[in-house]
Amino acid sequence: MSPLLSIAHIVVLVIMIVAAILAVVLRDLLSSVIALAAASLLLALEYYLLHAPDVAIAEAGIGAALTMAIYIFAIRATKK
Amino acid sequence: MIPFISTFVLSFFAYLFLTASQGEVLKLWSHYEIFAGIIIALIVAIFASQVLFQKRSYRLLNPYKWVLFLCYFFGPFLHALIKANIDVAYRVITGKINPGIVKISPQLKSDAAITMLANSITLTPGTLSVDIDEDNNDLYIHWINVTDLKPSIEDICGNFPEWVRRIAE
Amino acid sequence: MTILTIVLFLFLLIGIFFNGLGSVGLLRFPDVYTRLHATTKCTTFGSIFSSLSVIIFGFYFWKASGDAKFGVLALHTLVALICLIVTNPTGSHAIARAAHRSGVMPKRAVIDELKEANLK
Amino acid sequence: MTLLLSFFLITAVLITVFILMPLFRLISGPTIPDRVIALDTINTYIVAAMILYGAAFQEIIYIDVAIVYALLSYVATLYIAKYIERRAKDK
Amino acid sequence: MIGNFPFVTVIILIGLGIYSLLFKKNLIKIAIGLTLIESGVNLFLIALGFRKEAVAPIYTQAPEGVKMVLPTPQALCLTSIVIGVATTALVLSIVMIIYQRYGTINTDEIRRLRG
Amino acid sequence: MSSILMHAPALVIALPLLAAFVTPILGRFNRKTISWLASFTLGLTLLLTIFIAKQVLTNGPIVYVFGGTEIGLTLPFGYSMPIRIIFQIDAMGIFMGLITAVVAFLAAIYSISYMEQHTGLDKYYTLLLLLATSMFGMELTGDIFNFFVFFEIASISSVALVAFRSTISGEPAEAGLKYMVVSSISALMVLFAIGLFYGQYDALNIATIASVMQFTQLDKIALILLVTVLSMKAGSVPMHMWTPDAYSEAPAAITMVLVAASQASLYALFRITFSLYNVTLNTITVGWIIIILGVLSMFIGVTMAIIQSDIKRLMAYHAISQTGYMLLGVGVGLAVLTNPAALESYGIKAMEGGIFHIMNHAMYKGLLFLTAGSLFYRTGTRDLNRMGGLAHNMAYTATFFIIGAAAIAGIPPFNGFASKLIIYESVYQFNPLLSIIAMLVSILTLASFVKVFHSAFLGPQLEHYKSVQEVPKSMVLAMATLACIIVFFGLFPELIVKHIVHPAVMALIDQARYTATILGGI
Amino acid sequence: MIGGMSRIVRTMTTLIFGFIMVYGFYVIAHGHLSPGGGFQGGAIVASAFALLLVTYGTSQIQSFLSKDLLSILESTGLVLFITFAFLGLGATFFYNFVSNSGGLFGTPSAIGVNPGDLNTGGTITLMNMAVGLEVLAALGVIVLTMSVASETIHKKEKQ
Amino acid sequence: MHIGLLETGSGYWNALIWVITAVIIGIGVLWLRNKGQENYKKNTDQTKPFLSGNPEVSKEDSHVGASHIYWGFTEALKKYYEPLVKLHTGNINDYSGWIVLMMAIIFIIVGVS
Amino acid sequence: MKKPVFFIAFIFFLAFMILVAIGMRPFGEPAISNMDDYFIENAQAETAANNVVTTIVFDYRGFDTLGEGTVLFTAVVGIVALFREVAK
Repeated sequence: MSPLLSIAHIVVLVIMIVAAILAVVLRDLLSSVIALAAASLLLALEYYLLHAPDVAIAEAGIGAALTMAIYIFAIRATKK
Repeated sequence: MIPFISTFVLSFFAYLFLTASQGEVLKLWSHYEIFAGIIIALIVAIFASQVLFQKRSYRLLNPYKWVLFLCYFFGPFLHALIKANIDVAYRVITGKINPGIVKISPQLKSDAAITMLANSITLTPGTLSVDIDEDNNDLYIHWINVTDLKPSIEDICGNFPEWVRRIAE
Repeated sequence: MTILTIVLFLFLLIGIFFNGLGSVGLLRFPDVYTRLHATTKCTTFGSIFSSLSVIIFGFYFWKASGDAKFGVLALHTLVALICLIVTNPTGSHAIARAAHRSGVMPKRAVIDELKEANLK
Repeated sequence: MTLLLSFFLITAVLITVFILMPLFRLISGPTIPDRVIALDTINTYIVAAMILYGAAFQEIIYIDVAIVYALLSYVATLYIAKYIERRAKDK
Repeated sequence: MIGNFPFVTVIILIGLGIYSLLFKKNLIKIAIGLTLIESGVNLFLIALGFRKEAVAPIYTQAPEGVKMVLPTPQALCLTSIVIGVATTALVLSIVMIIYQRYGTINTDEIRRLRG
Repeated sequence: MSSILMHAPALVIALPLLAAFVTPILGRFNRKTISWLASFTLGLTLLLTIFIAKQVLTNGPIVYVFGGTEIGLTLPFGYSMPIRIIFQIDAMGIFMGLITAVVAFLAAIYSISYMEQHTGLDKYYTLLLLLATSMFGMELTGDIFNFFVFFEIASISSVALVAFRSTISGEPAEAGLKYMVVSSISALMVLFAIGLFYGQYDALNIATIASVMQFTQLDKIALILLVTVLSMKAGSVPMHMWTPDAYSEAPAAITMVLVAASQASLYALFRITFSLYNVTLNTITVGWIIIILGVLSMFIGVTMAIIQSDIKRLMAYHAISQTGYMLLGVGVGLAVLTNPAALESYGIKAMEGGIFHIMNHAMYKGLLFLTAGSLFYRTGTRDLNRMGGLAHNMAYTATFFIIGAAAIAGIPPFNGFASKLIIYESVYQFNPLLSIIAMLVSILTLASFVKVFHSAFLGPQLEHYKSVQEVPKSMVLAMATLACIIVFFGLFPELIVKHIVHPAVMALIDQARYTATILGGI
Repeated sequence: MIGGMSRIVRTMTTLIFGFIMVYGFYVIAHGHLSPGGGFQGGAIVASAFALLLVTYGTSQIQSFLSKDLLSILESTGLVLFITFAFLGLGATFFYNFVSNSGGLFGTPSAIGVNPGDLNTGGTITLMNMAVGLEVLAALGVIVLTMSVASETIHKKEKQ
Repeated sequence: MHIGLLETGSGYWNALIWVITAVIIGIGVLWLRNKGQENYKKNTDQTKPFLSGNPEVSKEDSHVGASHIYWGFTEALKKYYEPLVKLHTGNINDYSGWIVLMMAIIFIIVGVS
Repeated sequence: MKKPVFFIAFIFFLAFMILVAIGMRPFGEPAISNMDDYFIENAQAETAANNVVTTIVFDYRGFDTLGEGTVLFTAVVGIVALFREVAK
């Protein structure tokens, strides 16, 4: 694996960790869901870099659009 | 019936565009590909025909307008796009902005036209379509460098409305 | 071959430059709308050029080697690019509208006609 | 050809590194729309990077992932935008 | 250069998810924690299947003469992703029902069943 | 043997699944038929299970390869590992399968009348069928990832069933949420452990992993994760808190199936420790961990049960307490696994007791939950403080309750006594203190059931329960079947122990045979 | 999600909705050749439904999609899937009885790197379609149900 | 007699013999009972319970509610029960916390040994 | 009162999970890959499909896929059952 790709892996993973931390620590639920979506996107990019396009498509379709949608439904229903 | 058939044809072409690789038909597709394309286009047509043509307007089915659209896209639009990016680059580097939200009335009727205009505006220099008045299709535009408090349409988007009217109305 | 290399190199350079610029604008600009300006225009433009280089690459080798897989590369990249061009400005519009309706006003604005307008 | 492929790879890695900048906006973003913009920017970068990686790896089929991304990130953006809009309306 | 960093990421993701489950009082945060654990485990599976200098295990128009990464973890991960979305949807539905009945989603107040 | 019956292991899974998929469509046209369809399918499954049990107990383990060119083929040419999903049915698996089949069938019969008034019946029966299927899958499979999938189906379907009555009040949803969160954690940890195995040995088949197991640091961690989460799903103290919530809020018939579902997790725990790790692990430590979990479960479960006033919650705490007996019995067997003399003299007996107790527990706890459900069906409350004098009106229910209570408390001619006696005597040789605690717990169990019997059935006929009648026939039928099974097991325990339980125990202990079934040779 | 979004978004959705569906079905049909398959394609089509839902709102969506149809489709998909599995019972459950048989989907595939043919893969192709049908319907039902429920609960809360 | 003979590790158990013994004892008890006096007069004070001369409580009042049974037991073990009941908080965070705690404890035990 | 206990337990949990990351074989170099090599070599000949992942999902491990579809089905049935009164 070339050093360039290693850099890409590390950057993607680090960003994903930061996004996941944001998803946990942010107070506003919507912000934390946005951070979760970002983490999911980067997770898919990492799958892509790990040569798993099948899983990347599944994560894109389910993580980006549908999980987002159902989280927003839940937040909307449970808002004070 | 027209919506169904036109959706079918459009989906079929979209499918063919996606699957072009090599085969017997025109050296690009295999027979099975064509067959699958027909079935998939049928399914999509059942679902999407009511969505795509709910206003029952078939103006955009005219191939002449598509050619016109391509001319527009590679002509004035691309030019404006490049200008826009240099403009933004300048503003990012210098930080000179003078923003404001202004209103324009392009007097366009159809949905497709106003959509195209709004997207063009978003991608062209210094402007960003923020909101739309659903009643008379007035656009509210965020202008990064307000030079005139009551701008004319030419100030904002040049001759785009003309092009759009020709293409989509 | 060399011309191709130079053209692709230039295109990629433009792509990198504008993509980076979009992010810088996102960090530097003061409010939501100006940030949207930067990101929508620059990242779309940068992505167009970087993808265009891939498309040119694909078509060139399709022509040169006759291998259909380069053609597929070009076509699919084109599809991805079209999707990007079509969805990006609309998404920006949706965000801008939502931001304005949720009460995020443009900073340092000289005029705000939308505030007075009473839309449904 | 290997030279071109390495160009693609370098560009792709650079674009991947650029994602760090929207990330700062995602962290600091004073309002929610700012965070949404950051998400949108990350999306665009990811699509661009995916196309370039696909070309660099010489794997044509990888581009399909980028198409899915370009299409579906739009859905996510719309959901957030609509939610923000309606939350403002309720108040 | 990269070492076992992907595995460390996996552990951090799982740890964040567990942290969210243990110390966050909002039910939606708990659902987010579950999603994070699930992402971590999926990434773990895929990272296990990775092989250096290899391409995806798909023969269609692949480069010639290259190794392929291990396909089984990808199949497992697909299954796991779909299971994950089903779980998330069910959890969030129950959260909605609970809000309708209890009027709150704070875990300290949702404990009619105790003792 | 006719050819279709050769596929019985697949049909056990496939038939209820097919019925579950068809039910939503059928439910649109005819609401009445679905309950009969479910009962019929589960009855058919019961017959198939009995058939497989006969096969397994006479001819040895059955292997079924999904997708292979022939049923018994396990190894591709030139490779020494199975690549497809394999059902590996040995005596232990089919022992659990029998319990599941009986319980699920009776739950369907009981539900015909019990759930009549509820809305969404088609969903109810679909979920019941899916839950039954997933339990079969967990018990029969020989593939660890396949186990995870069925584990997840079991979690999701049981959560949906626990929360099924949430249209009436909020508590079922609360119980469902708690159950869902803990079972999601456990499922994800199982998946993580699967990843650990896969990463080291590149195999997913339990027998294959067992044959190459080296007990490295990672295997140790996988063992910890699996033991913790599976004992949690089985409901052992101190991770038992979800159990009373979920058991008390689910519909009665479902509670009976949930007991069997948590026993399927218990089975998985035993399968992991015995078939997957066996002597490679530190048997004394892990055995003692399981014993301590068992003793804690027994004691805390029963003491918490005494102070409850909700009848189903009380019984749920008893379920925890009885799970402790099983953990105790099998834990003793695990602790002496490396000591052949001790294993011969009391280890096997202790395991027989523990495993026989699984079956007994499923039967009498099922019966008790069904009687609680009958009380709820007629009185509309689960609060013992408001009940009283119901023996006047519900004579059958009272009789069945006495049988169940006597069985759970270990009153001689019933089945609980037989298994408890084996546990007492064999555990006494291992460590007398544990045996004494077990006896004490048994006494406390009797005490708390005397309380239930007194406050629900005895006493004068209360004013507002004057018009209460006996429950409908299908419910009586289900309860009567269980009562007959209990009495039969109580009178002839040696038949069961010799023909079903002992082979099951030997199948657990003998890891070499388990791996040889798949890999051939020893 | 009762109301819709702005006119621009709605128009763009009408354009892009069909394309997402075509793309989803493309992913389903080419599951055995390119990355994708039943699950991924089904998820993409379900996302298209979600897009329609968000732009047009729950009240208008009823004219395009009905939940009953989707739930019937879901069961049908699974029944088809298990039927293909049952048809392999000549050998074993889940035996791939079509591949290399020379029928419609039974053409043997070329070994090694190749562009691939649509009519290979045996039951894999058929199962892809069945699973795709199931997943798109299932996720569609989830999104529809949750959106309606979310709106109802929200409205009740406001009163 | 092999039917019903269960080997229990260090002894034997036969339910049938137990049942037969129980039946024989029951017959004996019945026989004893039948030998008792039969000259009570129905519906007189002879059949009424005698509570040290106090008036008889009505049937509804004499029923002891479930939460009052074993009152003394729970009262005596209050020190045991109070922390135990307090542990069952019904809070989801605690539920998952216990799992993690048990994992940590088991890890320490297995790791040390 | 319980929070610090859980926090310490959480730290221990993280510590032993970190052992996984350290003790795992190096990233990208699987030591044993018998099963997967079998799939990669024989999938095309046995099932005539180019995508090995799909081959595994639908053929070699097709039964898992049935289970997965069932999970989704279960979740849908569960959600519809939960909202059966709300959504009317």
